Amino acid sequence: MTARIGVVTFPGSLDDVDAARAVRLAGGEPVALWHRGPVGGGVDAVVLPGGFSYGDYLRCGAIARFSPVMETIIDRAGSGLPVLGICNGFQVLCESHLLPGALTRNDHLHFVCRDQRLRIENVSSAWTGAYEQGKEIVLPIKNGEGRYVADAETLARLEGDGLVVARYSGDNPNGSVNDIAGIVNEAGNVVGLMPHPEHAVDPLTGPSADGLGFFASVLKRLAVP
Amino acid sequence: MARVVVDVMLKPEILDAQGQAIQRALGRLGFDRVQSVRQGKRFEIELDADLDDPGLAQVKEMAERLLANTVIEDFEVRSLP
Amino acid sequence: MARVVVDVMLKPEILDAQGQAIQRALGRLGFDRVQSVRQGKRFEIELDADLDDPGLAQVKEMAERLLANTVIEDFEVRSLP
Amino acid sequence: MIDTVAHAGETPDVVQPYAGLGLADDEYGRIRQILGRRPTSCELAMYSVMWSEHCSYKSSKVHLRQFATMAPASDALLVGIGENAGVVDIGQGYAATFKIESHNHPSFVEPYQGAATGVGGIVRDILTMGARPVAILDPLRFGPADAADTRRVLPGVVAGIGGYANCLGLPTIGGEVVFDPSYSGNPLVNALCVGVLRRDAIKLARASGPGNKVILYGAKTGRDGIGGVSVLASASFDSSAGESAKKPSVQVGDPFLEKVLIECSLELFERDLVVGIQDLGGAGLSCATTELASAGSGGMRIELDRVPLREASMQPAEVLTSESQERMCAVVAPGDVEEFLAICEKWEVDAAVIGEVTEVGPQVAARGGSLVVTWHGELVVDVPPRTVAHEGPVYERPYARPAVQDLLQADVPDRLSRPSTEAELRSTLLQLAGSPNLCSKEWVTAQYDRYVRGNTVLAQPEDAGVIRVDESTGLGVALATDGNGRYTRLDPFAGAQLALAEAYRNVAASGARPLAVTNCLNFGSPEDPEVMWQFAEAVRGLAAGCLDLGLPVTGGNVSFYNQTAEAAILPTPVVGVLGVLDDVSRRTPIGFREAGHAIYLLGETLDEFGGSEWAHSVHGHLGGQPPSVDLAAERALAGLLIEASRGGLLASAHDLSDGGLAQALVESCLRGGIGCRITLQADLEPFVALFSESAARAIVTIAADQVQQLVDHCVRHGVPAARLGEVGGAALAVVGHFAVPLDELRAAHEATLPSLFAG
Ligand SMILES: Nc1ncnc2c1ncn2[C@@H]1O[C@H](COP(=O)(O)OP(=O)(O)O)[C@@H](O)[C@H]1O
Ligand SMILES: [Mg+2]
Repeated sequence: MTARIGVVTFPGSLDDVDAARAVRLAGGEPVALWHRGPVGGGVDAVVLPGGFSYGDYLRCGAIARFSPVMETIIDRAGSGLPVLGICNGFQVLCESHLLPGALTRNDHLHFVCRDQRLRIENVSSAWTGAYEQGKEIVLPIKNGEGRYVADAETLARLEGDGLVVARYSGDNPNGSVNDIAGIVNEAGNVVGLMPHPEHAVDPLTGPSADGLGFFASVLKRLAVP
Repeated sequence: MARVVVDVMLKPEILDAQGQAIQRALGRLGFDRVQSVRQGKRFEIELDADLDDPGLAQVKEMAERLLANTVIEDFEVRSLP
Repeated sequence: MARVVVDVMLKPEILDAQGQAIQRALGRLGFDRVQSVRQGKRFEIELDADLDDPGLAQVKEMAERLLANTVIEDFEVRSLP
Repeated sequence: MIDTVAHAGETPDVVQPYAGLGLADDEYGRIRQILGRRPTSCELAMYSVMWSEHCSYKSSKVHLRQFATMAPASDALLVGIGENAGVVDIGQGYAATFKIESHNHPSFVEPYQGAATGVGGIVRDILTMGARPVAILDPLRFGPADAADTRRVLPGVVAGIGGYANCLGLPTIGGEVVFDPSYSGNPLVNALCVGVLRRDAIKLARASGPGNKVILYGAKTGRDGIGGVSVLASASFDSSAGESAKKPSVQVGDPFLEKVLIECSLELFERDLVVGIQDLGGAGLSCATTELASAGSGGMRIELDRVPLREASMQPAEVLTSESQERMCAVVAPGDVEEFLAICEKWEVDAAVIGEVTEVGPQVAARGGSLVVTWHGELVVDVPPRTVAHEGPVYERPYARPAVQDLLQADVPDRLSRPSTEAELRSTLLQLAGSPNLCSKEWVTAQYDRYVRGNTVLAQPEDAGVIRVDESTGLGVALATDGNGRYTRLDPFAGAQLALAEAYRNVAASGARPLAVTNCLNFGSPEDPEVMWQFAEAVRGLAAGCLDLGLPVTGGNVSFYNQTAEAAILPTPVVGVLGVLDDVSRRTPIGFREAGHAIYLLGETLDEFGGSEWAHSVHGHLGGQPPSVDLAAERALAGLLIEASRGGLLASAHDLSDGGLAQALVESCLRGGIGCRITLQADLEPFVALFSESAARAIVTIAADQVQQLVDHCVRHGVPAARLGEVGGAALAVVGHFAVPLDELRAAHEATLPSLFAG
């Protein structure tokens, strides 16, 4: 049976169609989740997609974090539900305190959309198991507030416990501390990622097909009984 | 050394989409006695100058020229103790 | 009706890229006695409540939960006359 | 006190501030004649905004008619000029709608919001046709790149376009950034939006069916963009509005609301709850109500006090003319109102029933229908809507060929000193590659999302942007915009055709079959006969060119008064061409791909430097004739490029335009990350071979074993072809002349804008 991956749509979500397509191309079944509803029982994992939820007013992800759908997601993430937050989704995860730290204004103060090289640094998370350790990939990045920050203690813990899942390689596009592009929680099920794997699923429309691995990873993980 | 604050707010007649979104979010969180929210900017500036009149006038000029977009924003300069 | 202001500023240890850019721009404009600039947010809130202590406590809660991200920001609540 | 219709009837001699609202004496006289009394202040506000140049096209109408009268026969055209945007059939049951619009002056006043709301406005036009908007292009013009005001305007405009389009989830897939002193104080901010729909799902701006409800949904109405009408509010009969004398003419956008509005509207369309629909743009409700009514059954009643307001103190004339953004007006059958409102509630979009469609008898219909508007029960407007929307003044403005035109054309570029040594040629190539007009626009375009929705097949810096429409079949559309103000200054007729030809060529170079045209005509004051001549000539040229190329003009926009004091901008018709690809996987990119591929130059190169980038950026010269126009050659070249792309023959194709062959080679090398070795045609002066801007040319690359096929194609299409050399190496090498390592080239090409605008 194919796994059912929920893709949340908040008002202002933009990359939900892309995330659903990526799930489908990887062999999963995407399930649309509306921000006002709860997450039904039949969903095996959840993607919080990119975009400008609630216009990114106040702070990116700050208002979305309080939508009803997040209550169940926060709850079920605690008992192991795999959750991937991409870009705005990553911001929502930090605002929800499912992941530590915060995403702040890019150091150069501009929105930046470009193809970015990354290194996969943790292959034991629910969303990166299909990659090889140290694998270099190219994904689009597109954000205005993608600079990851955290206090020294949190950073030391992230680095010490190997919780950085991906790091920018080459130019750092936003001033992110330690070149951090993505992190995972201690349990390994909640991943936040600034770059966009869902935009790299077909060389016709993206810079590569390198992003499929994130979706393949969770399907592989879910297939294990 | 002087410390000055410049508060910049959208002019009252200009749409504050952000303030409205925050007001709605506060309502959803149960803060239902909020009548209106407006969001602006606050600049804290440290100056190597005394806050005599010329000093304050300089800050006004900064606000006028750079910190505020006077086409759509008003500003206020205050000195901090 | 009560009017309250919430000021939200980045914690001192967090890089304020906007503040720094503004400081540089002020320097280019010839305002060379500016030592530092920090940019934050200012919220003006109108409440259908008296500003007795419970009222202010409610605003504190709004700031804590929504208006500020206390991982990176500090806030201050003040009532306006 | 409110100026009611009855009051207007009783007080015929009240002095009205029509001149301050931009109405001429005879225009005001006509309004009185139409109404048989003086207009109320609300009516005066409506007529004045609707009869403005911007809304009524009063100076351009007589010329624009040629787009209709000279339209080529086209099977593809589903909706032509006159609706919010034209619609063309792109096959497989799909239609595409696209249009370009200007937001020039607002972007000068407030660059961020001006540009942002420009995007918002054109997107609503596309949405109104029933389509999902799918991409944006942004042709921009600024004053000199190093001018102080350009540093203010450009970053704001770019951030505004990105801020709005990115937040809507629309990829920006092309555009232009051009600098010229004539745009100082008059930047041009044009925006094109393209949308896709099923061909049987087109919506029209029509209020038909008496009894149907009129629903306003989206943002609340505030005092945005009513600068002009404030004259009225402060005039005697609206004295209660005294405190609101200071009103912004700047509109502020809320892209988040527009995104929600798009999704909400698409769901309303999907459920078939909309009889007719109109977006609110310039002239706000005045425009939406009168256009809907006059295109429908002719009658409408509006209770204006039901409009949700941002500021309670707004006066009726302000409500009627407010240009608050992110609003739509729908006509809905009474039985569907409840479901309509429920969907708005789902998307958290405010909606209010503000009136209904009414029955009018044949007599009333003959005088232009009936629109009545009440304000808290008092009648403030009673007009024939057609007279407001469509029977405004039409001017045959005088025009005259400028006295200097002959001198300008006589000042040929032949006298300019040309590079001839190897070192001079090399440094000219580098200088042009790094010049503000030809340098990489990455600093701008990196601020735009190009990936969102996952259907972007080609985007800047490609010749055309290509968007996939159907994932299963690969059907897609291609778009390019072009416009060269210098060419148009030298010869407006030819300049407009060259703009058309270049956009057409760009679309064909991507492999798409050109189908239709939109245009944005940016000019100075129509009251200046010399500007009017430029305009008339450009329209004549564009109409004739479209007829020749078989492309219908489906819509567009005119922006006049782009001038400071006596100095008008370079006449700048910006032309957008839409094309179709049956299978986007066959698209042709501009970048060189593989070492060993043969490079061919298609088309004929003449000694043509009038209005060229070389004359402009090296010598600051503008004179002579623009490159010659040969539309037959353009057609042949396009036919070849399209056929070769379908056959999977081409590895790359890049059209030649500003900067000539040299610049095309630079771009193809850098895009592909691989060099080339070429040999110049022996019968041409090297400078001419490298930098001439002759039209109807392209460079293509092809695998070595397919060269014969290409040559056969060229013969069949009658396109001159010359082998230039091959792809390979890490330098752009012109054999026997010079070589430039790619690193050096890249540095020259990419450093310009960051050094001017970053930080
Ligand atoms: N403002 C802009 N927005 C998006 N794309 C742009 C912009 N300016 C230039 N471009 C892109 O950069 C590339 C080069 O522009 P230009 O030299 O004007 O193209 P061409 O000469 O082929 O018409 C094109 O892909 C164009 O779409
Ligand atoms: Mg081109």
